[in-house]
Amino acid sequence: MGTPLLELRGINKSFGPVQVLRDVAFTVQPGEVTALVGDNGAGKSTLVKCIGGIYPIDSGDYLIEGKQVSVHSPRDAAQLGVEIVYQDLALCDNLDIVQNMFLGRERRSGMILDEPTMEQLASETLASLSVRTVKSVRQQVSSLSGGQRQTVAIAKAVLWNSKLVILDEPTAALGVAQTAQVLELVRRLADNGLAVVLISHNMNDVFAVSDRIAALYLGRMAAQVKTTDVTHAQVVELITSGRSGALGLAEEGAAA
Amino acid sequence: MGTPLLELRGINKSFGPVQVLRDVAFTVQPGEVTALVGDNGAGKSTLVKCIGGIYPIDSGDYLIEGKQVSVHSPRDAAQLGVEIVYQDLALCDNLDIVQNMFLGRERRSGMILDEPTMEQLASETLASLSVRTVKSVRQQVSSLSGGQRQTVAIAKAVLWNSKLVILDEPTAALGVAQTAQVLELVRRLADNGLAVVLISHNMNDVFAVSDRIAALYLGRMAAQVKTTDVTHAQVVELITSGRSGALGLAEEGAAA
Amino acid sequence: EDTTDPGAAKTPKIGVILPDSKSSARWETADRKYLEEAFKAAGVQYDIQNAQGDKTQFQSIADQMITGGVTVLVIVNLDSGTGKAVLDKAKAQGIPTIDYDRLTLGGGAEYYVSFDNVAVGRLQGEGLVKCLTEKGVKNPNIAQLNGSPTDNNATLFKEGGVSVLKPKYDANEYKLVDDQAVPDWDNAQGGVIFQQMLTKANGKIDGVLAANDGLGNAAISVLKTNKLNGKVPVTGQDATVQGLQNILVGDQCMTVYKAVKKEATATAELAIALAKGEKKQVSQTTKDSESGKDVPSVLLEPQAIYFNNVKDVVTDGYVTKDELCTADFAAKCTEAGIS
Amino acid sequence: MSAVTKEPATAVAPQAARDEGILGYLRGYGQKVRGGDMGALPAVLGLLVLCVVFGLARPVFLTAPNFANLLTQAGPVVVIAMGLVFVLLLGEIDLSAGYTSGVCAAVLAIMLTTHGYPWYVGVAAALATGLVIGLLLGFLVAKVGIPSFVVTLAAFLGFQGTVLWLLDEGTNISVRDSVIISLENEYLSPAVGWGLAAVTVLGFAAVQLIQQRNRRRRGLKADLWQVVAFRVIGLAVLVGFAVAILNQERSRNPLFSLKGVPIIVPVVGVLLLLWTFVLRRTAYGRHIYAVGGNKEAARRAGIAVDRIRISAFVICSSMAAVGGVLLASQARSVDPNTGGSNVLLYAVAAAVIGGTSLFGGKGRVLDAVLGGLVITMIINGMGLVGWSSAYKYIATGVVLLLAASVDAFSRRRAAASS
Amino acid sequence: MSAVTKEPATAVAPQAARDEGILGYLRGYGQKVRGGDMGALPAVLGLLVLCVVFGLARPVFLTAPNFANLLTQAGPVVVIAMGLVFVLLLGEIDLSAGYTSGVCAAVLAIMLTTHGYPWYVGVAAALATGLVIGLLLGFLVAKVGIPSFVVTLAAFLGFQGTVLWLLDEGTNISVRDSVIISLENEYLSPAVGWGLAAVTVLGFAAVQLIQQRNRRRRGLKADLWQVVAFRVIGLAVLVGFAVAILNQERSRNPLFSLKGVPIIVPVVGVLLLLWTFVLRRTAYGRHIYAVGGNKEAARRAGIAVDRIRISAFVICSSMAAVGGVLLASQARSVDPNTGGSNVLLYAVAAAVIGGTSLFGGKGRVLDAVLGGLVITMIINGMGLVGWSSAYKYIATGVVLLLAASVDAFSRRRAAASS
Ligand SMILES: Nc1ncnc2c1ncn2[C@@H]1O[C@H](COP(=O)(O)OP(=O)(O)OP(=O)(O)O)[C@@H](O)[C@H]1O
Ligand SMILES: Nc1ncnc2c1ncn2[C@@H]1O[C@H](COP(=O)(O)OP(=O)(O)OP(=O)(O)O)[C@@H](O)[C@H]1O
Ligand SMILES: [Mg+2]
Ligand SMILES: [Mg+2]
Repeated sequence: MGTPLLELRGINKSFGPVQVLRDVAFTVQPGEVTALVGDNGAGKSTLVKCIGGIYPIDSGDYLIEGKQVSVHSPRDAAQLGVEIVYQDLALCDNLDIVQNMFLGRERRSGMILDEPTMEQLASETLASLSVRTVKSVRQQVSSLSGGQRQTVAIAKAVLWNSKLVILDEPTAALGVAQTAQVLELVRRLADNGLAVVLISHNMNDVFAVSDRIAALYLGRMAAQVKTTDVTHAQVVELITSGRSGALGLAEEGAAA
Repeated sequence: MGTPLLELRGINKSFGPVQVLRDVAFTVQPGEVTALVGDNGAGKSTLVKCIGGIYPIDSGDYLIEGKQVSVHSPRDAAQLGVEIVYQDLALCDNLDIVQNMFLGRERRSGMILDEPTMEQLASETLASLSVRTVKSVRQQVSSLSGGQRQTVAIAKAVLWNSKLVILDEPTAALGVAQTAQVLELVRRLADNGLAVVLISHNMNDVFAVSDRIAALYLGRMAAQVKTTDVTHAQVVELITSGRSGALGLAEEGAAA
Repeated sequence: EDTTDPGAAKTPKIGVILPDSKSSARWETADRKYLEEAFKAAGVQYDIQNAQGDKTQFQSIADQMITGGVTVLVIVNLDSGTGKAVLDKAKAQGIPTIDYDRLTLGGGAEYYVSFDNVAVGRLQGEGLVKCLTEKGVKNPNIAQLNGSPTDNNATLFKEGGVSVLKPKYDANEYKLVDDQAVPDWDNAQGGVIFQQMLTKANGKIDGVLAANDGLGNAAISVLKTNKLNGKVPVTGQDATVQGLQNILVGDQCMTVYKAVKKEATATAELAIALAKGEKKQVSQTTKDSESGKDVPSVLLEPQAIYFNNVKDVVTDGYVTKDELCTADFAAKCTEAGIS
Repeated sequence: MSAVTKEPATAVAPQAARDEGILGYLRGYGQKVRGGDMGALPAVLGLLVLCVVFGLARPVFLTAPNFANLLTQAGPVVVIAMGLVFVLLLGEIDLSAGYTSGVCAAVLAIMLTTHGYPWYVGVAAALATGLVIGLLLGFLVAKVGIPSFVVTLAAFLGFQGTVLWLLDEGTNISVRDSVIISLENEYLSPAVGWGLAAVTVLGFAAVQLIQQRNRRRRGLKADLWQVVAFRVIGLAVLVGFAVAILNQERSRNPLFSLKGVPIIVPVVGVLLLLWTFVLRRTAYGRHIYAVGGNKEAARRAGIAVDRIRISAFVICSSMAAVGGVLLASQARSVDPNTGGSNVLLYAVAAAVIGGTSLFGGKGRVLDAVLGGLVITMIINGMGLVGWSSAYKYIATGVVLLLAASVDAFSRRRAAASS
Repeated sequence: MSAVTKEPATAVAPQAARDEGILGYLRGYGQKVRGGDMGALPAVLGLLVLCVVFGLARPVFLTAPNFANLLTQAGPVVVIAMGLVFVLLLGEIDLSAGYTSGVCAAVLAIMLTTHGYPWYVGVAAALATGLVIGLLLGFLVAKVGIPSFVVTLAAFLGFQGTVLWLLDEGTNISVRDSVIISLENEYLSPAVGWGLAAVTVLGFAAVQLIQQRNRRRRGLKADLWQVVAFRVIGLAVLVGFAVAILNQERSRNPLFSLKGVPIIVPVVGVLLLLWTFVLRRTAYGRHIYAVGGNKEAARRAGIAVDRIRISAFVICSSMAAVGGVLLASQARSVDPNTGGSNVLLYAVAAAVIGGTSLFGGKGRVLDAVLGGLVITMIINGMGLVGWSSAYKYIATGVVLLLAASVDAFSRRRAAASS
């Protein structure tokens, strides 16, 4: 499929004495939804934070569109066109919905913030995500429900022209209708040519929207396969034991 | 089925100008799992926080085992045998897993904390919840993954002899195996005679373990029915529009 | 409210601003008392305030006194700048002023009433020399424990003291081993500083020029721990009960007594006269180094107090016998002839 | 712009204007206040209570001359507090702000008096000193990572020494430059005062109208015209009343007239406008709040957190420099105690009483002004009561506590209903 | 106990002892330090650096007499800082702790000198005063809801006045009671010093052994015996070395002997043990950390948050009272400056340099001791360098900054790897 948009090779990451990622390889193609799955504590969020520049990588290669890059901060990642919704949603509780959604990319006219434009755009985006219970986009995010917060974070990430959108368990707190909207949105982003990474524990969702599945097991990449090549049960096996038949880590690798 | 363990009548709750709960009635029977469902922002978590004494109720009756009680703080709720896992998991990031799990109910021998006992119990409980990636129960919870945090919160709540256990979206961040364990645990708690309230957006889970379903719609209780009396589709309709055929809010009520 | 009406400001009312309550106990315990007594006796209205060492407060108090219709303003400035600002404001409003205890350079007050601060320092220096001579110490090592580095008076005290000791240092009769200022006149810090002086000099300090009784007591406290108290003369100032007691038991060499009552009474007399629109003649003048003018002055002489004239302070009523001669000191009091 | 917003909005914007009419607006405001969102109300209430108490105790407190005193006395504290708001908004503290103003005042005095430069050179030097100090503090906090409490405590000691050193171990330097002196000691002519009042009110009205028009154009909910009119008229009454009082004759010397708005008032007014504009209408201000609310979230949003932190210290120290100039003007001299004693505590207290949180993310520049007035009023009022030092200290503490508890009660109410 | 724990554990406990042997342990420690979890290391490093610097500048700094000075000088700051740790652990501050110690010292002096009561009555009165003050502050913070910064700032002013009032507007009261004086001015006889050292080391060894045995019994991972032995021997060497130095003759007066461990050392030692025990081994201590880490989580866990907050202020003020007794003992006199000036700042700095966070949830009582020694060492060393005040202030600031940056660098490392 040509050069991948994002390619990671041999990524290692430790926290003090604890090695969380070992020699992880990961590729993401533009126009595709790549599902990243793995058990709790497998290292998915850590991998995403390494991609986003939140954590420095101990060693390994980070390539965007085939070019080696070094990402030291979220600013670097954003400049490379990487947009991420983190699992531990980072919202400023003291700001309102509009202010959070445009944080770091405020619309301006001259020096002055263009509040009306931002307010209007925020309303429209939220409405398109099936959020109906938010009373006002001028509400502080501290007063939002779990699902509403998650929606704000998602809306924030998709408002921008980016090349790669990574969503870490975006639908965890969402209702039925909202989940459907987000999955549809994910598909639409990929169809528009963006690369999308979706982390989820919900196999139905994964199989519904993804083109490829990457499975992490205890900090190692067990396998990265086409969704159409595997079954539900195989993926669950990969997640829980790191291998499934021919797929997955070698015996001794899994034991390490 | 005799006196309900928990009965709420006519509960109202506003935040400043925003009325979040309107005239809500809710009953929970011992030995049953009651699923509380509703759209994002419907007021589920707010209702749970009112039960737990986090928020004061504006008006309404709160009965435990048929007796009117007044709950002003989480201490009051705990003394009545109500144990809650909140959606916005409240863990002390500066404490380790054991310390968090026993917070407020430390084991002591004499005046001195009985650390070995607590450490042992914590390890056993976590193991029974299929958590395999936690390196040490002496790890600070700030270093845990999303799912690991959630498991700690659940383990904390079920460690105690309580009469009513309320779990607000407990499986949102959990992996496949862990979710199965928690659902099994929920069922087992109910079978042991406890009353359990489970909040979830996942209809499969709801139908798998619950005896009754209560649906909130825009802060009103749309319906509380036996799980066996309704279908998947009906519940989704209740959630999204507040009514489904004969069930649910009257037309004008839904419009209010 | 009529006080704000320019025409009605006829009833004499005297405003006094004291500087603080921490550099010395005298302001609140002595000056306020004596001034009040004098004003009451003369039947004039008065308003005595303390700026608590805060310049902003000093100025707000002045503003308010001017606003509140005082007819004479008496100030003890915190520094010449603020003092001058206040005197200028008062003058613009036609209010005569008196510099009390501290001269405001360039301020142009009507009178200046004070003890000579350099003379205070000189008495301390002379006292130290006297005590060292009496003890027969040859080539003594001297430590100087000065007052707050931000207090101009401390500079004057030091100037006076050094004027006596400098020739001895130069002649190698005495040796200056340490010289440090104590921030905020803080006795606790003074104690630590002296402890370090003593350590640094390896215990070889034979005389301490301490700027006031509080600092003197701090030094004595350290000497006591090293069982050197009584052997090393220490100076002081203010004739506090504590200082006098230290003198009685022989731990302190001397203190400087400023008869605050005289100063207060003299000031009150001048102020009352000014309030009545009279201008009294005084004999002395002080040269204002900034404006070059001679300010009419009443300059009082401070008195050095040693063991044998402690009784003068009691006789003066500055401290009472009850305060001074508690059980521990009764015998010494008798010895010193205090009855 | 993005894949999503290109789609036509499928639902109406969530916020529907439900409360119609002026009554609905008032009801909404009442609910907001009862819900604890009181804005400037506690500080204003505090001011009123203090006026009544001190006014009863000492009628002279409520006279025109004392009102003018109050405003000039508040100047330095308010200005230093304004700068502190920026640092507090980040959840940091600057313990050295007081002595920073002292250092800058000393620089000013040395330039003016010792070297005889014109006032603008002196002020420029003072501001430059403040800027460098801010850069240094910010660098140590943001880049080296030492907690701001420790950095600024060290600076507190260091600058105390620096002032002493600049002033040659304790001399004091007179400031005689008429421009500098005028800042805290001169008054606008009555006509200029009225002109300024008019400009203020008209400017405010214009800004309000433009904002509301912009919102209406976009189809966003705008305020009722009655409400806008009420705000404008309210401001007009307040400003007009103040100017009228200040334009009364205050001199007790028949040969000499003393009236008008103190020059410090427009100076503080301009600073208030400037910083309020920066905090509320620019991206930079937004980022300050974001960093204070959740540093990690701000970082993830691509905000250069370190730069924001450094800049806040620079603003704080520069405002302290301005405060230092005012202190020099007020005292007409600079000495080693300038900026010391309680200057810092009063400034922090001003910001906090106004409603700025010490934990970051919440606060306005206006808080510093209102809180500074509260603090100054306490000091001013205490100066009128002829108590001894001991009682005055105690009473000041108690009054401060009472003023703060107005705020605390409002916030408790807020906490109870959320 | 519950439905879950009744089930037999289906998996092994997660923490498997993977690093075997003494080498593994050392490797683990190295990784921990490199990972930024340095414990007391920064403060200890800071102490060593200061020793070297001052020792080179003034050799007398490293002599036995100065070591004894250092310990007695550190007493009050360390004790007040210990109390502050409790308040800081909650993320609160007590600006009034310094003057609280002043008020309590004044009460002590009045009881002893003015009224002639025996020392224990005086101490009891001082402690009772501290307790009441703590209750008052805690009540205002926890129940009324005024931010602790404002409450204790008001108290700072109020208590300043109270000291003045108690001391009749500024007189000094001498303290002559020999028991009180002995606290900061007398020494244990050499034999008693050695006895105490032995008890300390043996006690420590016993506690360590019992703990490890308890863990082994439960099948939990325990430390290697080599490590335990190393700790015990390390302590023994340290304590023995200190006692040996302090038992040297220090007198400059040939007629009279001056040697032994200062009495303040065992006093501080007992307080350190007591509060460390409370914080680390009791449920109450656990709750302090919990409230400081996440107040809401603590509340939800059923902890009586208000009571915890009040109690922390009570402990802080009571320790300030003890500090006040020590201040009175040190100066043999109480005056209106007692507890004022920089006492509070030094105490807070001591806690913070030791590693206690100002944002709550992190800190130990030992921090106060180590940090207090750092601060005192700076002041002590500065006292030996005969600079003018200006340079001393500046140098103190710079040294404080350097001491703090040892800590900052270690923490930056921690942040970078997590
Ligand atoms: N700062 C940290 N310090 C130490 N260990 C950490 C830290 N952050 C994460 N870990 C550990 O790294 C492992 C991977 O965590 P991560 O959050 O990446 O898991 P995850 O795959 O996202 O899990 P989940 O599905 O539960 O979100 C976990 O075992 C966690 O305890
Ligand atoms: N403190 C508050 N102030 C104002 N509004 C609030 C506050 N807390 C919650 N709300 C509002 O109340 C409504 C219900 O919130 P709640 O958290 O109970 O929803 P929920 O049913 O739990 O939703 P979710 O499924 O997303 O968790 C939301 O619209 C929310 O914005
Ligand atoms: Mg994760
Ligand atoms: Mg919820």
